[in-house]
Amino acid sequence: MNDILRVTADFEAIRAVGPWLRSVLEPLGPEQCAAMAGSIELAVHEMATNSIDHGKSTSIELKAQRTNDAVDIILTDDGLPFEGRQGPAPHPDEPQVRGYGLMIVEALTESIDYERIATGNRWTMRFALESNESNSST
Amino acid sequence: MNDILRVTADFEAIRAVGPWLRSVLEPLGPEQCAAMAGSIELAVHEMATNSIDHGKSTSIELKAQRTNDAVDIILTDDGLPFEGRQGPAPHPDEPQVRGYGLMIVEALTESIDYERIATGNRWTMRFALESNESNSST
Amino acid sequence: MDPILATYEMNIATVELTDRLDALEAAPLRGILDGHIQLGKSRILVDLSKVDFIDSAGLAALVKYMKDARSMGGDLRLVAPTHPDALRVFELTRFDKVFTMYDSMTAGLTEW
Amino acid sequence: MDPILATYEMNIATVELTDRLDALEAAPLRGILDGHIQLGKSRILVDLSKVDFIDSAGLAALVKYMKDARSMGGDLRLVAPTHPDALRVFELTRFDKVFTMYDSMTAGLTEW
Ligand SMILES: Nc1ncnc2c1ncn2[C@@H]1O[C@H](COP(=O)(O)OP(=O)(O)O)[C@@H](O)[C@H]1O
Ligand SMILES: Nc1ncnc2c1ncn2[C@@H]1O[C@H](COP(=O)(O)OP(=O)(O)O)[C@@H](O)[C@H]1O
Repeated sequence: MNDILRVTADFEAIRAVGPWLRSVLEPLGPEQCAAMAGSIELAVHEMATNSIDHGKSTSIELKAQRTNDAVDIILTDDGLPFEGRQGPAPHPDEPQVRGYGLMIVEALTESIDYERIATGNRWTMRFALESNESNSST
Repeated sequence: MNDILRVTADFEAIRAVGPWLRSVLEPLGPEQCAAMAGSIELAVHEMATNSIDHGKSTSIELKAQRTNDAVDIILTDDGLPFEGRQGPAPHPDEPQVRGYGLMIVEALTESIDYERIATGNRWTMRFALESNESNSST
Repeated sequence: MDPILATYEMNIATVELTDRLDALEAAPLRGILDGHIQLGKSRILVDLSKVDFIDSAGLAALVKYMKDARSMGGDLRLVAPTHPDALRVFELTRFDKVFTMYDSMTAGLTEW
Repeated sequence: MDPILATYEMNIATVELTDRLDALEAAPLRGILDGHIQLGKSRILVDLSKVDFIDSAGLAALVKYMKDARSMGGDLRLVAPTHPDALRVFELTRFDKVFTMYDSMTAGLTEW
């Protein structure tokens, strides 16, 4: 598992994330893939949406890496630097209209790492494997 | 019957046309009023809409005048001059999206007269009384 | 077929209007119809049975999206107005012959 | 009550979505919801049962018009997504507790 997806940064193009993820997760076996694909897609999709919306990026690259008990998805873009959350963080019991993207990503990832690089930004999202038994292949 | 309605030229304000017309037509008796009010409203409403849309008027005045066998509605506005229909006249069997206003007015009126005046435009629309029997009052 | 089921299986978008459909209400109606068309819904049933006045601006909005829907292989159809003042604009422009009109929402959804 | 009748008598606007509700589809959805709100329809039932993915932009559109509808004395309610990937965003943000959700369109229209 060492696949790369490179898409132009628009809402239409990032719809390729779901199908790409499912093909990338296939080696984990059907159960692991079914269990993880939906939440990974949502998290990666939210990050890609933020990269377009807030980072004004023009191109987004995704890379999948298998570690022992997790899958890392590394999103690299050519957007503006992330300078922390602007606007109020959501409080779960007070519905507000925006600002749920990062909260969703945090809830779905084991860890999330941000790095400003020369050409843009790099986000590393780690997703824990659901159970070790179904790791039928490498 | 010699009533005047003066409204600001916006789509909200011209909704007063219907109720005003019904009160103005009341002396003709309930049948005559019921028979005529709907079509007069549509015609006057189309002319008022054109005055707002195309004439860029700011104020519209309506006056009702009873003649022997007709009702005249005189619309006076402060808009741009009417320089004839711009755009294609509609052909009844070829649906197009705009351009039905004047066709509707012509179909509903016995005659329609246009005059450019110092302060704007004056349109005189004549509506035939539906039948003489129900002319119960003056 | 159950009318609610029909909207599902045939993917018919329904819009019910009340009161007036004039230049003022034509704007939000265009927003609604535009949204459905953009979402790929090319079968739209607009219920005019409770509308008591329609002008040429309201008619224009219906005609525009009827054309868009037909060009996508669908159609915009109507539940006919019951009020004569709302039907008049269709008769005068002969659009009563252009639109497919039904007597009720149920008829529209089941007979489409 | 007959569900079609319910939409009439209670003046409930219905919107049925399919496939995805993401940033791309949120725009036309906002057009539709905005149109209904402007037309004074403050009871809106959005059917998500056939939607298989919803993101925070889609959620945001639903929340905005839910607030508008409630401020007008109405509500925007949902037919719950059946697909787990569409339900997830509600669970993670706890909006599954904020929206009134029904199991089917018929249930929403008759039990509202
Ligand atoms: N990729 C990014 N680049 C720059 N700023 C970002 C990025 N992602 C998030 N942000 C900032 O963090 C805030 C919160 O993001 P998020 O939780 O996704 O909510 P929303 O996108 O609805 O505002 C954004 O409003 C923005 O200010
Ligand atoms: N009051 C007016 N002032 C100026 N131009 C007008 C006026 N009424 C009509 N017109 C012209 O006549 C054309 C046809 O009008 P109409 O039949 O009402 O259709 P529409 O308003 O849909 O274009 C308009 O497009 C406009 O060019």
